[in-house]
Amino acid sequence: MVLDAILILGGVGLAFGILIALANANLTVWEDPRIGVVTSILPGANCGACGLPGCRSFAEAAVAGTIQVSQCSVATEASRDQIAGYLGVDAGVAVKRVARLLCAGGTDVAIQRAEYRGVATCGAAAAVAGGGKGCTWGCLGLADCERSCDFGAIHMNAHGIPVVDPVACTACGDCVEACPKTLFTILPVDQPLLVQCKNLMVGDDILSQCEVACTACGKCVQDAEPGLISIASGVAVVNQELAALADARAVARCPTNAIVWLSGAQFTRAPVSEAA
Amino acid sequence: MWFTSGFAHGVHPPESKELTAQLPIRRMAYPKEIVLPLRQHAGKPATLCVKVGDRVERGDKVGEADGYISVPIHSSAAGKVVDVDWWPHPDGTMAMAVRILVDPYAPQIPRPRMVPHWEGLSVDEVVQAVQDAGVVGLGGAGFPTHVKLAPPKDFPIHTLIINGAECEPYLTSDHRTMAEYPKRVHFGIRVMMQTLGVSKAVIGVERNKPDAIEALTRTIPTDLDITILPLTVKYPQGAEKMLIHAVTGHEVASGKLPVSAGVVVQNVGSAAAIAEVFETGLPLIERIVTVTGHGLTRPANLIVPVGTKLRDLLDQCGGLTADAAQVIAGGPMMGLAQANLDAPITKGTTGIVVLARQETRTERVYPCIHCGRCLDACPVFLNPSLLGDLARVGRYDEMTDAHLSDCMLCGSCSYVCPSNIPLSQLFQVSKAGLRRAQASAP
Amino acid sequence: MSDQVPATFDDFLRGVWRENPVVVQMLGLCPTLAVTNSVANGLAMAMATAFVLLGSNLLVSSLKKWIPHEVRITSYVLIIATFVTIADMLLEAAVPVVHKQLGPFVALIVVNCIILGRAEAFASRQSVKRSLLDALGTAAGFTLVLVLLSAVRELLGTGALLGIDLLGPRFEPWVIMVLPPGGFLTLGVVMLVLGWHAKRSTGRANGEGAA
Amino acid sequence: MSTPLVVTASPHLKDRDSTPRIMWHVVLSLLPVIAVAGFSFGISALLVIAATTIGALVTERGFGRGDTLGDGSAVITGILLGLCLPAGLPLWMAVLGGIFGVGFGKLVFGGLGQNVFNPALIGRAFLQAAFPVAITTWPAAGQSFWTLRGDTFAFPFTSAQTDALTEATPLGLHKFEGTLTPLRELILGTTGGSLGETAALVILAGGAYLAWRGYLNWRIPVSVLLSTALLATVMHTVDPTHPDAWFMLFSGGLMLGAVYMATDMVTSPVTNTGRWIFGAGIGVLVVVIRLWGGLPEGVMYAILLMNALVPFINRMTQPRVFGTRRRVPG
Amino acid sequence: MSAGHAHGAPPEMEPAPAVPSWRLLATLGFAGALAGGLIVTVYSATLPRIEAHRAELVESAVREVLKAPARWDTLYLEGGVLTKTPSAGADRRQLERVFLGYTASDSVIGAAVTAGEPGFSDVISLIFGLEPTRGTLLGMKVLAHKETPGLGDKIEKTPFTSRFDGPATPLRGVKSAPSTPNDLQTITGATISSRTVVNIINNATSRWQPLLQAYLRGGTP
Amino acid sequence: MSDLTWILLSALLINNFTLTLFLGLCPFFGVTSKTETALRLGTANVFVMVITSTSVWFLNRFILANAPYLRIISFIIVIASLVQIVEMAIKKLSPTLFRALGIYLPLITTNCAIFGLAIFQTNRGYDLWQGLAFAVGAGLGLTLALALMASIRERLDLADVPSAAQGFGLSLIIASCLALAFMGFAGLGAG
Ligand SMILES: Cc1cc2nc3c(=O)[nH]c(=O)nc-3n(C[C@H](O)[C@H](O)[C@H](O)COP(=O)(O)O)c2cc1C
Ligand SMILES: Cc1cc2nc3c(=O)[nH]c(=O)nc-3n(C[C@H](O)[C@H](O)[C@H](O)COP(=O)(O)O)c2cc1C
Ligand SMILES: Cc1cc2nc3c(=O)[nH]c(=O)nc-3n(C[C@H](O)[C@H](O)[C@H](O)COP(=O)(O)O)c2cc1C
Ligand SMILES: Cc1cc2nc3c(=O)[nH]c(=O)nc-3n(C[C@H](O)[C@H](O)[C@H](O)CO)c2cc1C
Ligand code: SF4
Ligand code: SF4
Ligand code: SF4
Ligand code: SF4
Ligand code: FES
Repeated sequence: MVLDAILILGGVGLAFGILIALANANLTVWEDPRIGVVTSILPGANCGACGLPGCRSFAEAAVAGTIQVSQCSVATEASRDQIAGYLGVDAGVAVKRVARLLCAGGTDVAIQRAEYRGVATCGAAAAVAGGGKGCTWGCLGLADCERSCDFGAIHMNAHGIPVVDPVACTACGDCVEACPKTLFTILPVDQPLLVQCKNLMVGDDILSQCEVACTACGKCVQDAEPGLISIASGVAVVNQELAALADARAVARCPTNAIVWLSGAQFTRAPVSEAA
Repeated sequence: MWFTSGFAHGVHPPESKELTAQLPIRRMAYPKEIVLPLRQHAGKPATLCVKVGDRVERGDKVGEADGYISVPIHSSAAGKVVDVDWWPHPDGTMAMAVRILVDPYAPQIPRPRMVPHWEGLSVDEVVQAVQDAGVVGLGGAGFPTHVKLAPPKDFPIHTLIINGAECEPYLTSDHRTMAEYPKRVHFGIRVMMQTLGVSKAVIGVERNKPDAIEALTRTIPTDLDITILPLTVKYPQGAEKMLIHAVTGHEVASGKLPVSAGVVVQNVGSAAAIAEVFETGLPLIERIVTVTGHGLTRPANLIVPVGTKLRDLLDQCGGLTADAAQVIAGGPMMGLAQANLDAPITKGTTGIVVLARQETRTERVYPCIHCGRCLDACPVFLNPSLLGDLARVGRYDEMTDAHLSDCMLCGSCSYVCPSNIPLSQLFQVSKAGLRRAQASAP
Repeated sequence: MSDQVPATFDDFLRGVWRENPVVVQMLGLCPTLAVTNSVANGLAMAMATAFVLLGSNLLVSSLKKWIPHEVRITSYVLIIATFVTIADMLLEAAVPVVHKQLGPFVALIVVNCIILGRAEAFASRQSVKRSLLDALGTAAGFTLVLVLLSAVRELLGTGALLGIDLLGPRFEPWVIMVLPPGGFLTLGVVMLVLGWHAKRSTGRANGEGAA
Repeated sequence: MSTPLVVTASPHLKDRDSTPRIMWHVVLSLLPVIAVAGFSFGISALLVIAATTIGALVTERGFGRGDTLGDGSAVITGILLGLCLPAGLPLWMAVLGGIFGVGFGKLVFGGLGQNVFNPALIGRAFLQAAFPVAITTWPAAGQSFWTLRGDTFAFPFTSAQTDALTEATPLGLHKFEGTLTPLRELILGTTGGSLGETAALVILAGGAYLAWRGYLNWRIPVSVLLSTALLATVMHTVDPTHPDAWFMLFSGGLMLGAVYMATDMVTSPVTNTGRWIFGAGIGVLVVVIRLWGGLPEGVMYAILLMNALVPFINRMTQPRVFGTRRRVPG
Repeated sequence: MSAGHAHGAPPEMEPAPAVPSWRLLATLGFAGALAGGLIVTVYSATLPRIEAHRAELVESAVREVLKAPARWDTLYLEGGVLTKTPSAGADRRQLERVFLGYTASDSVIGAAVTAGEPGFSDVISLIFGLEPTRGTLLGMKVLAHKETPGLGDKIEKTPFTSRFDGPATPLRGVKSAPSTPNDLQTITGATISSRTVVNIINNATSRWQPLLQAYLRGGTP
Repeated sequence: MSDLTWILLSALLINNFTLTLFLGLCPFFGVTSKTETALRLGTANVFVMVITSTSVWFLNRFILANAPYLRIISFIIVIASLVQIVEMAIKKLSPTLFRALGIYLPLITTNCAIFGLAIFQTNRGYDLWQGLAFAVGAGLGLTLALALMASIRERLDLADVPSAAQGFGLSLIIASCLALAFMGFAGLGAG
């Protein structure tokens, strides 16, 4: 009987071995060799848990960069790292940059003209009479940015203004995309001089809408290094190329605190007096 | 008959036109100040051509057309330019506007004829004159009328369709225009037909305006082939594609302009405006506005100088009642709610509707129960239920596949949705989101 | 990650809970649901699987140096199939009734992704000792789920556990629990509870109350 | 004007119908059906309906998102579930059915509007699979109002102890004994069966009212009933031992199912073409299960199976967009 | 892979030096032989017990449905005839068979017949004892079924099984107590399953009874 | 009902491989996020099942008749090798077909529905035609289950599912509901 078994197994094995070898010789098609390598590191469970039909497809997707290696729940962490390392998908991080908000008009300082009803997103409100906010350039406070941030770096504060946690923020730019008022800008975290306003009206008219608006009075322009700050169509703008020249003097005489000298996160209060 | 004069789907909101349907058009008194946004039409905004301190007469240009798809802006009153700055626009944003302090003692007599006589002008000269007169579509979108009078040569036009449907509830300005100035409408049609070189014109009027139909029929010029077509009373009968379907029985292909179907659609107000421009020699500086609603003390149909602030206009109509809740520029189905009554009337403002609190939408939104009412309401046969679900999770690509681009934001779906889902608002936002996504894509 | 890494208790624990083959990795669902209509079946299945798992992990990790890369999967499959055949015969010889109840599912251990998965992901790279611990842990995790599910299903579905009547003669059994929908349902409820628990703990971690 | 202006997106008007209004109208139209059930099966019937409704409401309140009782949908689920159970069912089972239907048939999917399967029927399918005997023990109609039929007050988790007067349903009689109940009895509802089986005319009237108000889509019941009648007639002609269309239409839960359950808009297609297909599918499955299946009645399974196909049907029957020749891909 | 490679390229990343194919074949051959050897060893070890179990199963079933016969013959169906000794070339396992039981005094008790048909959930297979001349039943035992626990599985329990001692074929499934010798009371709540049992027996009887009678007469039917 | 029809219908509806026999659950839960994919996987499955059924029948008939103890090991070798050869052949002959179906083949090899088919077919002693009917029924049944699951999951992608239920938990509940609904087919063609 042992002979039987060995004969049958050997026979069946040999027959199909030869068939496969033949098929291999005659039917193979060239493909990216990295796919084979990645497949070999993958667990080979072909379980489909990644949502793709089998490890090979996963490898193809990983090589093509259409799936994250971490999507394979079966592979050990080490082999995931190994694949990532092999494919070089884990690039290093450059200078730390964070998202900064160009508006400080929370509900405490900026008025709401009308009651907005409808889809509770900034994008929707922006299309309906500017969401009823007095200043139509300002933050609507309906948190599209907070929802768009995959890293949980944005939280709305008590006055309906999004506060970015500079540690958690990865400068991915999702909030820049998400904000219908394009109030976010990505800046180096160590660049402390910021005009927190985008309204284009010149003069004190805007102050009836928002107490911390930039009135384009030009005091900061005079107090800063020449060329660092300019008034462009109704609002003070910091020239980022000269950011190295910035110092806290520029914010001292701003009548509305529209320009600020940051340390860490925005809207943490008191930085102005400290800097002065 | 019914087969050719209507369209499938659509909704029946309460008409509420009885408030103003029988009130003759009156001229309103000049306000103290007018505000003229440089952006009052589709296309490029006009460029400023006055400065603070200038004195302007009625009909003087304050802004020049910037290119072909643009029109000039003219002052609707004599007075002094006091400011040029950002000012609230009825579309909810801020826009550059010229503020003119109206001269209280000026006779408001215009300069002598600023638009040439029509007789003897070549087609090109007519088109140029219409542009110089600042005429834009008065049906709401404010598309420069002269562009539509000069369609590309490769699109032969066979019919001019005049949109007298006025399917929006409450509004009666087109109705009153047709009933009171039928001859002017016919004159406008004559100009347009001649310019377009078409031999056939159809005026589509909803059946709920028998006096307008009667007046137009009574005054029909014998030398022109003009048909007056009564239409089913249904919203949005006045939408271009629905109207074309009602008149010609054809569907304008998805993504195509009406010219592709050989027709041009103009609003009756636009026809009357062209007539008026050539009759009086004055550019477009005033328009007929229905000021109405259950939140308003004295509804009226008024001739209003363009640039009149809403506040002044409403004051002339006795002001708001205690339960007024919403002020809408345009009709209640597609108009824009106003947050700031300092915004001015523009050339495209067909009416001001003040809704009382009990008429406004409730806030509670329920989940979509897939009742399919929106599918039965959508005049372009979309699946708003699916689109709404996709919009909620931001799957714009799939919305494109589901023909979001064909949605004309008519709001029929939102109107019927029992779950109170703001569908058309979601679509408006999605369209914007999609545009942004496409812009940022390589 | 090789022989230098000493075997630790964590090799065992990982499979029991953190990387539980069923509720975390979602592998080997078919046997899990098919045989858990009674504790006896669940246990027998778990034992058979454990046997194959241990055997194949042992063999794979001790032979890993000799197996060329190109034919490793084929070899693993051969090894696994052998152990499955053995388990099948042993079960039939020892407890024919249970063997009959389990039907084809003993043979189906061959294609249970857990086993090939462990062989490939762990045993083919680690020391024999660690592989055994890993196999034990994975088997324990699998057994834990099978016993839990089958206990719930048998108790509610028949009022008994391991055939011993626990809930008394007046108890009305929930027949659904021993039927197919009951299998999906029970595991579904387990996953809902786990999901709810996970949500609650992350909620707490974020300093928010459970909503 | 004292309060600030309201700004909303257009359209600023909204027709009067709202989801709660639709739901409560359905509840209203069910009241006569409940009354007939009470008339036929007495106090037990009302207790069962109350129990399922309480089960449904408690679950909706306990696990739903916020205050959702007001929308009325859970009440409908409770009542309809009660209406497809036998009168003598122990109340604890009825409560369990309500809990299961709303919990696993609705809330896990996200609550109102999101569920794929009809919650009331999921509740019933659960009960039928869990307690197949209890749920097919049909008390006879027409005893005095106060008679308890069966073991209504059985202690939770215990089985029925009392031997009530039972009666096979017309479908059971046909399937297992080969006898046909006369149409008159079927229509008058003097037969055994679930609470809602015995009120065909009242159900039709309620459906007609809702269809007239636009709260249910008439295409679905028409399509279900037509396809059932058609197929039954064909089968009856081929083999006269199969019952005729009238028997098929008026026996079992077909009326309740066609009028109130297949029409649940959440779990039926959104397109009109889809609704015709959906209804026809139900009709065919009902006849197939009744004639060849192991169970005498198939309405519940037919509806649940077609529920599962709804996403598919919706995809295949997207409307043709104005100005195009092709359908929107779902 | 060693720790040194944890983040770099693992060894087999460079086009691996081809393993000679004889090694592949050798490995597989060795694995196969090992597998075959192991399996056969265990097979030989367990075979007696397994065979014993199976035999016992058949034996006890036949014993039960034939009311403890003293001995029985296995009859094979070959070429439409029942025979005790199939032709030499035939594979016995491929042939259908019945068991004919005798008393101690060598008179025929009846035949044990196996049969199966789809029930409520899946095929129900059973064995029953048939007295071939009169066509009465001796007993019935369910061999395999997938019917619902608590409902359909009553077909394998008393009192249902005990009802098959004595009734005459063809059976008639009835819901109430039997009134004729052909009546067999079905199980309330499992009508389908119990009817299937009745049908299986009726169909099998009409097929096997003539064959058995022919065999007993010693000729062809 | 004729034998072959019943075998086919039984494997398709009454004893649906996935919903009542719990076979092929990995793809049922893993590869059902898109209806399109699910349908293709199902089609590939029908194909592999037919191949499996035929080859297993030959194997049983001619090679394993005297060595039943080698069934498991031979089945797995034969199925795995055949699928691999078919995969290569498709890849070579029709890259489009490979894109559509071929990539699912490796996943199918280790799917217990295929192996279960082989074992069931052997245990029940099906002949060649019965085996084919069984394979087609089982394959279509799997396709049906996959397609239903996928279309439902696609719809629920747009639903506001409670976070605790998202993912696997919800899929299991859907499977439970589907299995409940499929109980309606129980007893079809019996009694
Ligand atoms: C030749 C010609 C070109 C046109 N081009 C445009 C165009 O590019 N964009 C546009 O919105 N409307 C264009 N229109 C105008 C449209 O037909 C339509 O009247 C306008 O969009 C306003 O329609 P509404 O009020 O229904 O939105 C054009 C019209 C003509 C006759
Ligand atoms: C939903 C909808 C409803 C409309 N209803 C009317 C209407 O009632 N009357 C009208 O003149 N234009 C209406 N319009 C605008 C027309 O589509 C079209 O732009 C206009 O008739 C063109 O004429 P104009 O350029 O002279 O304004 C509507 C547009 C939409 C999208
Ligand atoms: C979950 C469930 C399981 C069932 N299982 C069986 C079964 O195993 N056998 C059977 O004959 N009927 C079964 N049935 C069918 C019903 O009980 C059927 O109505 C019954 O066979 C009718 O018998 P009766 O007329 O004696 O009540 C089942 C029904 C359900 C809902
Ligand atoms: C016409 C109509 C029929 C309904 N039928 C049912 C039903 O059969 N079962 C049910 O649970 N809910 C029913 N509902 C209520 C509601 O739609 C249901 O609870 C939803 O499925 C919950 O998401 C119905 C509602 C309406 C308007
Ligand atoms: S910053 Fe922009 S996106 Fe964020 S809340 Fe304000 S308006 Fe919305
Ligand atoms: S004025 Fe400036 S700070 Fe204030 S709300 Fe507007 S943009 Fe923001
Ligand atoms: S708003 Fe768009 S989707 Fe809604 S009904 Fe109008 S056209 Fe259709
Ligand atoms: S009308 Fe509203 S509730 Fe009905 S299907 Fe459309 S979106 Fe959903
Ligand atoms: S365990 Fe059955 S398919 Fe994976």
